[in-house]
Amino acid sequence: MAPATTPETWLRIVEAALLAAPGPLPVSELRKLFDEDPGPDLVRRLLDELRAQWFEAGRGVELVQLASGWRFQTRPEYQVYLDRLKEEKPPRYSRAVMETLAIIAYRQPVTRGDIEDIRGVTVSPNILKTLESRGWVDIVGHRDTPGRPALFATTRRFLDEMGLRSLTELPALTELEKIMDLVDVSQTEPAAAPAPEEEV
Amino acid sequence: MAPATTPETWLRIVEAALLAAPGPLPVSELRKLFDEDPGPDLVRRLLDELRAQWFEAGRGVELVQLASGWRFQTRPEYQVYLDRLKEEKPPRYSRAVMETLAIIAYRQPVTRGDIEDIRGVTVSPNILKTLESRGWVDIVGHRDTPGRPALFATTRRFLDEMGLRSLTELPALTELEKIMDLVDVSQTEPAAAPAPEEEV
Amino acid sequence: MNLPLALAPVDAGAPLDVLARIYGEPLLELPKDLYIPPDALQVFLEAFEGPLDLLLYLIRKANLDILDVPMAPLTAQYLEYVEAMRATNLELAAEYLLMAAVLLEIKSRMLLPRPPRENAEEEDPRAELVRRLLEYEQMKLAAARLEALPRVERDFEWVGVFVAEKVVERLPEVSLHDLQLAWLRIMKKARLNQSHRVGREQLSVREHMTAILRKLGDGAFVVFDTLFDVELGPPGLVVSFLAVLELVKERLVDVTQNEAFAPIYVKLADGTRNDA
Repeated sequence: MAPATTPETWLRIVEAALLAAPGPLPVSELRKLFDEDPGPDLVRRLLDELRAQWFEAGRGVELVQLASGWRFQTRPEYQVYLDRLKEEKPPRYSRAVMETLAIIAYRQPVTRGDIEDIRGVTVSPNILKTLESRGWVDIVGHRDTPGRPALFATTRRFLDEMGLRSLTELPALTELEKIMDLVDVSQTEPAAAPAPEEEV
Repeated sequence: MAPATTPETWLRIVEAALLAAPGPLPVSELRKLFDEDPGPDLVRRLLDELRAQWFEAGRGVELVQLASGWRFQTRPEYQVYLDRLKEEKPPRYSRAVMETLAIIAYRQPVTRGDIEDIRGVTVSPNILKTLESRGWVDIVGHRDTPGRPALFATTRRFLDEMGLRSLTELPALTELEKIMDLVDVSQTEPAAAPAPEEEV
Repeated sequence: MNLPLALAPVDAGAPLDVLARIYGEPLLELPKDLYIPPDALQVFLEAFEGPLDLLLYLIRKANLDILDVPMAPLTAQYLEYVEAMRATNLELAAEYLLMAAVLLEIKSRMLLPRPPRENAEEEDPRAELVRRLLEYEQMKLAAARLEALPRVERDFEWVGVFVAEKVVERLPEVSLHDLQLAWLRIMKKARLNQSHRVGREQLSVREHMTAILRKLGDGAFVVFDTLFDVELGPPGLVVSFLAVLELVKERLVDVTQNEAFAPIYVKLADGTRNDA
């Protein structure tokens, strides 16, 4: 028999669903848990309450909001212990890979040529393959120029795996020297602020 | 910075490891979590304590011991909620089962012969078995006619699961019956392909 | 793409203080005389992501103003590094040579007397290079910050507890509406057939018939009065009574009374018993 539905039970239902979910759960999904749709606001209040409960208990696991929904994850301070159970270390990425990722993240959508212009070196196809197979970037279209080069952008999974809710939460770019006097403004314009991610 | 290692922290480390583990963790694995091997007995005491904590909190997830180790898993009572997040549609009873149920509900107590008279087709024993094993109908007696056919009626459980206090709360049909004279029923119901008689 | 040596973390505030580690020893700065041991030269080359990276290093190292870079010393220094690398037959990416050409071209343009022109917005020959250096540096720092972001599997793990599924069987869901539709369908069919008269009877009577049959389930005689629950009130009692009459009519129960005013007993009709 299903547990009676009191607010405390609702919390436990949402908690169980989030603990067992194979991926982040958006509010729209969590609303389906209940006999009657409680609406988005009540679910958000439950999530806030749940996050507070876990935080106050000082657990090694926390409830976080990511780009594609809510998820429980272990706190970084505990990784030193959890690493001891691991067979293999997670991959480390070279500076070339990380610089390419940064350019795609901050300047998206970009072509391979754009990336090469910024880095000043050719970009090996392996670098893009590494990022694509990790599921962090994908091709979102083609630029309408000769050769129709592929346009790369970061994925929702990239945000999820970096613990971010949207591109606006990327670390701020460093304010470098004002170069407006020297060069044409249009060339130095930072990439347009990413559109706000649809709320989850 | 790693959390200081107090007994409370040990609990939290074991908890985080178990929550994040892809499968059951044996005690021998859990011992690896610590700077110094605490030995199997201490780890078992931590596991017992952790299980008790989760049990007392009345969560939808419990710590269980299996042959291959310890793991957190959802409690069976929560399955009904978690199922709602699944993509697949819940199974449905065939038209034959639904009509049989309706006849038993509205005309009880009835024999299989009564049901066949009303539906105009033979009623497979599987259909009645389906409803009996669901606990929605049972045999309340036998009619004193040749062959002593069983009399079927709906159960209290049927009322409970349909959210009714008594049969009188079944949807009244008089108004609808009037409308039915004007409108063809087959147009007002979702176009369900006629199910084969035996399907349940 | 992995470097054979661990590079020092690239930090926004301290660009490349430690260039590389050679046999565990940090290479903090390049030898002033530009003599670089062959091993270190390879490391030196791999420490940089390209000519822009090397140029940035030279500028930041010498604490030069990037917006007003003295092209002559910068170009000279850059060429010396490139030559040193070429001298040891290291495979040098073409971009390094291309950059050398760009630097020389800018330097020569800087030396030319500027033609007096009314257009005050004459572009500085260094502008494009400076723009590229600044943009690259910004992305290089952004990459370091991305690298520092907590990342799943490296800095934290996602929780996913086992779903205990096997216990619960998924049963079809039935709503009252489904039931109503099924009944309407039957009625419709019955009317079309015209061979059956399926009317609606008082459900409460039918409900009480079922209830009474359940009470008589074991086949024993039951005192008539006990079939009635006074708490139902007059309408309920009437319905219960109608239910008994209906059961008698359908010969589902037997009602007996030995003599007038004696207790009335009810029991299932002989053929009615469940266990018969």
